[in-house]
Amino acid sequence: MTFPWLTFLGLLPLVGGLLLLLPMGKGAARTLGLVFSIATLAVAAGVTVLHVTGADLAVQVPWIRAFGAWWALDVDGMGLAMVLMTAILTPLVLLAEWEPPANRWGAQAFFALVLILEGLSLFVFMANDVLLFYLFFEATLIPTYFLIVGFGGARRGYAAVKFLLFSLAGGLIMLASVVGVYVVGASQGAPSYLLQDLASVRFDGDLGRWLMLGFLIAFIVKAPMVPLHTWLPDAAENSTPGTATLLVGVLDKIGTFGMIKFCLGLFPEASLWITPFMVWFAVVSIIWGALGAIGSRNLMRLVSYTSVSHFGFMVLGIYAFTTTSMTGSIFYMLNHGFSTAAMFLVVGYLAKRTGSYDIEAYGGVQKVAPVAAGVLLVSGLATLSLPGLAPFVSEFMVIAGTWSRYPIVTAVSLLGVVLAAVYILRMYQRTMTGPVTDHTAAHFTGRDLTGLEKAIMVPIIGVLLFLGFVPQPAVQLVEPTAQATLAYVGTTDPAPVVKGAK
Amino acid sequence: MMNPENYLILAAILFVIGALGVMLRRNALIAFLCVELMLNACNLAFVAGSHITGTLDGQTTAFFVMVVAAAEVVVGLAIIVSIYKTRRSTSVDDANLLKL
Amino acid sequence: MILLETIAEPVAATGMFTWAWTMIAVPAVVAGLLLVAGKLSDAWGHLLATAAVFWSFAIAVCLFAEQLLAPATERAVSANLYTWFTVGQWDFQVGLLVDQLSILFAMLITGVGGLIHVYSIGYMSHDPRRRRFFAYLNLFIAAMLLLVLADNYLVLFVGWEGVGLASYLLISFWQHRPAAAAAGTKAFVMNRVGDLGMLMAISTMLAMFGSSKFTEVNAGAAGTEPMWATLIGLFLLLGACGKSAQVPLQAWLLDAMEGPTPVSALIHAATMVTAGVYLVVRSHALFEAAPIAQLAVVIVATVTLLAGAWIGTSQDDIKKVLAGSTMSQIGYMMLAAGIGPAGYAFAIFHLITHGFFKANMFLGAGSVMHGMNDDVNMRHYGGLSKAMKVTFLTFAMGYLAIIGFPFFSGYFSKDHIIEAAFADNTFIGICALIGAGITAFYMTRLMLMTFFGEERWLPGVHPHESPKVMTIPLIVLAVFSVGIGAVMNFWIQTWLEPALGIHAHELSLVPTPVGWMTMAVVALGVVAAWLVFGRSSIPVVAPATNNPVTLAGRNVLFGDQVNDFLFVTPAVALASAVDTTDAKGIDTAVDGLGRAFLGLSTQLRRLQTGYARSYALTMVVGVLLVGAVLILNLVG
Amino acid sequence: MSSILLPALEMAAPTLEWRALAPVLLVFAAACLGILLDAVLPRAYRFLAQMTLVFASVALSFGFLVMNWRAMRQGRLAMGSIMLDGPTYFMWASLLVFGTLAFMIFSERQLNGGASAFAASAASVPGSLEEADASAARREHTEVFPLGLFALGGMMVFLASADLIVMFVALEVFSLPLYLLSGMARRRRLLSQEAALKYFLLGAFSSGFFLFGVAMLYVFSGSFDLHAIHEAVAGNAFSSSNGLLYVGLGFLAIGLLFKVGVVPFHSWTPDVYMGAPTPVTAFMAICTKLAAVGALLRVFYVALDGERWNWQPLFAVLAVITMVVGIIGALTQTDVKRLLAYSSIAHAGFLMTAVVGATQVVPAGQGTSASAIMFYLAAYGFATIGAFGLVTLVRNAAGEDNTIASWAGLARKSPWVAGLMSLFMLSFAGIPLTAGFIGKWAVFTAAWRGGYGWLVVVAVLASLVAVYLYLRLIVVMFAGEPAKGTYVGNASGWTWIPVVIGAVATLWLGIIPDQVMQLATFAGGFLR
Repeated sequence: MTFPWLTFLGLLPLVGGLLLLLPMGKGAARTLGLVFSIATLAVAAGVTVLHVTGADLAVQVPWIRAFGAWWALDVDGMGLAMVLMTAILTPLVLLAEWEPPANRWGAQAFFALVLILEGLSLFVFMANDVLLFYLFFEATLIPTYFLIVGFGGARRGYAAVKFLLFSLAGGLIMLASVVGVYVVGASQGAPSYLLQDLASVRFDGDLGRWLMLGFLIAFIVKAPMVPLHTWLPDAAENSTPGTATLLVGVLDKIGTFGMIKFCLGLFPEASLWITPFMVWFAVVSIIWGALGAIGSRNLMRLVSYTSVSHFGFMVLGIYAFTTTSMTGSIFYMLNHGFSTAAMFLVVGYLAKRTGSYDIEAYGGVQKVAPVAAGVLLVSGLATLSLPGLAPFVSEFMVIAGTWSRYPIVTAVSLLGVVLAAVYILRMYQRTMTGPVTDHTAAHFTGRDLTGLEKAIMVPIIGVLLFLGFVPQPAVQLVEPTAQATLAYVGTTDPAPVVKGAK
Repeated sequence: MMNPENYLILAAILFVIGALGVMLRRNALIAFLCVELMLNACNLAFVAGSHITGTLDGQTTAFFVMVVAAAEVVVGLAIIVSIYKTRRSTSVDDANLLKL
Repeated sequence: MILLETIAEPVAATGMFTWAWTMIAVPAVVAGLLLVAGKLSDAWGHLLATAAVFWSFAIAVCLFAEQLLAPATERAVSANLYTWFTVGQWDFQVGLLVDQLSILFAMLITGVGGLIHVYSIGYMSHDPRRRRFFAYLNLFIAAMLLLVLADNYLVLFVGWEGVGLASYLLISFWQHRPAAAAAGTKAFVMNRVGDLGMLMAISTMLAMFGSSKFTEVNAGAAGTEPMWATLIGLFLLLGACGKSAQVPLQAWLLDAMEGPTPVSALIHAATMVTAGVYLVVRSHALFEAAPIAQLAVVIVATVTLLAGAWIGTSQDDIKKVLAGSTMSQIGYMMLAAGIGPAGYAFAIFHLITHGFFKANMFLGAGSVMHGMNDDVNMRHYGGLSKAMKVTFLTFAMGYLAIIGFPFFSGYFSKDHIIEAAFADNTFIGICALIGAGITAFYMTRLMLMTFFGEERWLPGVHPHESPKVMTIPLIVLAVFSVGIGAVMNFWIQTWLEPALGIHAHELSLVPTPVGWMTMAVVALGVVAAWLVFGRSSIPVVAPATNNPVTLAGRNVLFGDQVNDFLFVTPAVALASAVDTTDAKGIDTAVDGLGRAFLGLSTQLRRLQTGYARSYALTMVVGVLLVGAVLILNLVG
Repeated sequence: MSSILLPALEMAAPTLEWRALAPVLLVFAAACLGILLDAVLPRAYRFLAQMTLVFASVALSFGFLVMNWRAMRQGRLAMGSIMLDGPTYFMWASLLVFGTLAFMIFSERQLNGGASAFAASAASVPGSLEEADASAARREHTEVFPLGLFALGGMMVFLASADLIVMFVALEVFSLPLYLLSGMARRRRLLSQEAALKYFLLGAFSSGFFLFGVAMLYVFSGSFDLHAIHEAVAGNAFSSSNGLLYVGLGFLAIGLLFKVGVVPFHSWTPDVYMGAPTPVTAFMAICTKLAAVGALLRVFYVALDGERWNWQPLFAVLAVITMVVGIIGALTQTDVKRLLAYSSIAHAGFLMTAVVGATQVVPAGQGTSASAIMFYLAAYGFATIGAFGLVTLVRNAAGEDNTIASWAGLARKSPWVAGLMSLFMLSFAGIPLTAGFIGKWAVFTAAWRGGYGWLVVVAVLASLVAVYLYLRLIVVMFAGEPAKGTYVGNASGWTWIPVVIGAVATLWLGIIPDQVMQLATFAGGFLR
């Protein structure tokens, strides 16, 4: 038996997190946490190498035999992309939150919770068994809840409960579908939650559609799509930037990840049936999120609304059913993790200085803290998908891919591209430019980004730039997932219309 | 001989009377006696059943039930008496501190 | 359509052409270096940046020389750099196409750009953030070169957005001024609207042809369904409108004058704003397959050329007059590009001459401002010809060029366009002609208000000539303003023919009837301006007026108001509606659901009365319920 | 018929399978011995002696159980009155484990400054001199241990009975000690006595229904034997005496559902849980429920299986009502024990979904309704024992403080208590990585496989509301400002061991549930 790399990868941060629950000094706890997160990153890198060299990493051990559940882990391109993203972001978040807010729980608790969250998320992205996925999918809520309650802003209690209830509303509906999947599978001679076993099960007709909807609703809440998104702005507003990064950058990806892996992967027929609805639904999210961002008076809310808009693009790409758009969506999931991280973290840097997330509290920062302003601008440009930064490539792939099937829908969705420029640049204009306000002068003079803060942003912006100019490795990594999914669903890409071209 | 099923009907009537008594009477002792009435209605049914089905089990069972009822009396009275000592009342309605 | 076959396939890059990518990379790397190095590079950053542009210029000139030496069919060279990404059936390469068209642009961008870098060394010498300014300028140069050298639309779009970014950064370079910051944002957002067109165009191309490569798109264009060809054309036009400040996306350009003057000269006059023209010309095959789209281009161009001129007549801000003029001149170029094969070469020709003379005048305006303590109001100028001789003389060269004084560069390029317009459609021709007259009017007004008449200087202003580092670029540009037209006049059509599939017109130095007419109209404009502004003194404060024409011109044809009414106000209203719906609608519904449960719970608790007898009653109710369900089930 | 009659007529000397019955017999024997010990031993030694006796007997009983189980001893015992089959083994084992854990909490004396949670003298009038004297003399009721053992033994017989009369007797055997135990709280004795009265009156009332149901089924089938009733139901599908059958079925169900705590037979639960001494509440909450569900399954799966089309809809309706009432009723509670009482009602509802599903015939090795329910009960039991154990710890100057307000900000006073309580709440809420989730998922699967998909959907929506209810306590503990005047008591191992075992088991069954699930699954169905 070969070494179970994937199990090891997920357990490593979990063990680290549990170790951190033991009493120890603050300094030791932080160092230990960082060491574990970096070790996880190293293992993730190793797993990537193994995957790329074609090693079979799949783990498959019976888990709950009576109900056909398996401890089954495997990574495909999409899963690996998410795993890498999680593994890279976690140490950065830990560094960014080296000094959690005062009057809250200590750094040790934060590090422990983040590591636990990382481990659970990694398992979510690697699970190859519906129940196992569900288990970790729901389990991630708990550390997140405590991260909000323990370290968040003024209304953290409310925001945390709202987050949990919205997520669980989706999650529990999904539980009904999870149960249904097993029952239908059992009735067709496959009493198993293993994805490859379920591939032979037909979920037809109305039942299949209802089961698919159960999954989909959970993912819609998770990926926040309008109108089930209202938990996100509140949760982000009342989180620390690090928590918000993990929440939006990593956890919300489970929504789109799940749509591809489970909605499409289990219920191709039902997914095609829901497509017209989902496509417009995505467009509504794109525009709604963008408008919400324009209307936001709080930086954290603004960033979270931009994510609502971006998730709309991802969903649009998924339900356009073309290789390009779906690859774009998966790639977008990866890029969005970094661009959102950049936004949240830099907003956190600003708030650390002024103690406020209100846009009104800023003005003219650029003059006294040019590096902070520059980093915010670059992050913002990534968020508005400027070419040269990674999100552009993925957004373009979504747009171009979707266009080949639904030109009108795409055209409407492009409004979101314009509004993106509005919300980012207006925010930048109001906070960073103009005459230096007294408030800014008092808080920012001589307090531009520190070396550590800059160092944290370097890899994030570096990844965004690298994938903007050299996206090919990442695209090649995730494209097989899109191809396999589409092949399973049974759709083919539209061919070029003009004969003889190409 | 009367139709044995009439005994069953009588048992049912006694049972209902007992149940109504539990609901209507405030005195804990009377309510408890009504429970005993319900148990004895059952006994009647057992004995009638024994006759109807031609088995003896029902009749032996009646003895079991009586023993059980006696045991119940012991426990019940102990509880009622201790409450009476505390409150100087055996009204079940007085015992309503636990609610909502 | 047969013309298409004359377009030669580009040959693979060899020799010098393999260095083409350094034209883009060197300024890009320098820009990054200056931004990252921060204060360390304050001392030498501007020099390095200037050197980087001259490196690109040198390469461009070398490539041009190689092309000149090569046979006509082998002049277009493509250099594939690397695979950007491949997905599905689509393959996106980063590749450069150095052909007759793009090399002209490359030289214009790097040449004018280089001069403006030199000029900026002086102009920005007192600005503490000069290094940053040069970094942005280099970023612009790199992006602009990528735009014109790309061999496919997607990479072109990267450059397209890159110049947009650079433009944004430079317009709002003086960020502490709210107006500058707002202007930058506005420019970027309006450009984004144009970008929609680009994205839709590229997406449609991919759906139609499976590629966004110029060669493949051109090859497939003829076979495209008319509807889709028209749509692609219109989408591209939308993109071009955004970047080139054509109606209806013109409103940002005047505000963009908030940027430092060298920026206005380089980006908002000579190069970036002409990218729309480049785009239309580059997409000639598509437009030829879509007459409706061509017509749309012509209409937009005509409207813009008149609108820009109109704005130019009533602004008092010297840079805004020039900006209106830029709009108008780009309108001419677009007009030429929209006319079809007959106009492509003239569009590019005018683009190049305009690039020189407009840069010349903008820098001249900058020089004036430099001497006038950065005052831009022409009503505070007057009689500057004596105080700034070099500036005046060089500016005059530009002036003569733009109004089309015979044998100055504008004379050739603009007259060709007007002639072509007449050949296409008389009405359009007349419009173009009127535009030329107005151009003469407002440029004369500018000259009179700035350099002639009495001195209306504000107290404490002591006009002086700018340092050499600023005047030398002016002189060089002035030389080009004068001469470039004559040099290129007979050559440009032949040169571009292989790239654009055009037929060369016979040209002569003797004016045609339309040419005579143009000269007459221009003379009329000059005289009219002199009559209005040259004879009487000019009030220091703009006189109040009810003249709707003047009012509209002063208010930039109410473009901002229209945009506010049509887009900004609804968007703001929608944004707050979204906010309200989220907070008051969705959340209230969710909270209400929660409250309903709590209310239900309070009611339910009342059933738990604490009376044992009522519990017994509950049980009896349960008995009845059990009975009822059993009976219903048996009956049902 | 006559073949059934014969053994009774011959009056043969009863034969007992000592070895197979040893687990039950040991518990009863220890209970009897305990009564004797109380009578003969000096006061000072009683507590220690009783504890030794209890834990020794339970351990021995468990040992026999495991031995028998391994040897796969199965079948009818004690003249056919007790059925030893897979479910019996599993539930006996569960009962012994949870009983032991509850008895450990019974044994806690450090919290009260050297006294147990039980009244010094239950017979004395609250507030009287007599009571004060008893307290001062450190007297205590060591009878609680034998009473507990009697209840435990009764429960074991109850769920294993193959005969309705044995079942009735067992019902009383475990109920009567519980009535007494409920009234023996050291603090707030008025409440405790009231709880005992209510519990006794309503319990007796429900016993009447149970017995009447037994009588009707007897008249219908002529036998008390579950197998014989099954035969009669099967052979008598459309006869005129169906009325007797349905009345019997209904009344029997009422008697059993009362003990399970299903709405509308639940009214006693909140009051009794609140008034009874907390260790007793813990014992009742788990063991009563376990025994009652076991008996319910046995009666309905074994005897009345043929009538499933009639009782499935009935139970489905009751399950829905139970979940809704239990959860909504809990939402606005202000007392932790009362909250847990309503929670136990809600859990009865979730359990009922699997009872309704009645999935029994599946390919070997796949989960059935019975295995799902047994697992659920185990999961619920560990969380319950842990939660009640922690409830005893939060105190003010007067003793245990059960108001939710007093739990506010507990995370800052004692992160461990708050953390563990959260774990148990999460398990109740059915959040993954806790046993509660696996249990919930298993019962839902059983329900759906039985054709009750809609019930699963309702249950899932109900669990969403339930989450809020458990979350409330977590929010109070973690986000609230610390309450004044309450502190976390310094408990001995007698409280901490059950709590820690509960926590470890909750996580263990939530993450690696396979062994226990396999045990439940291979316990197989009920034997007839």
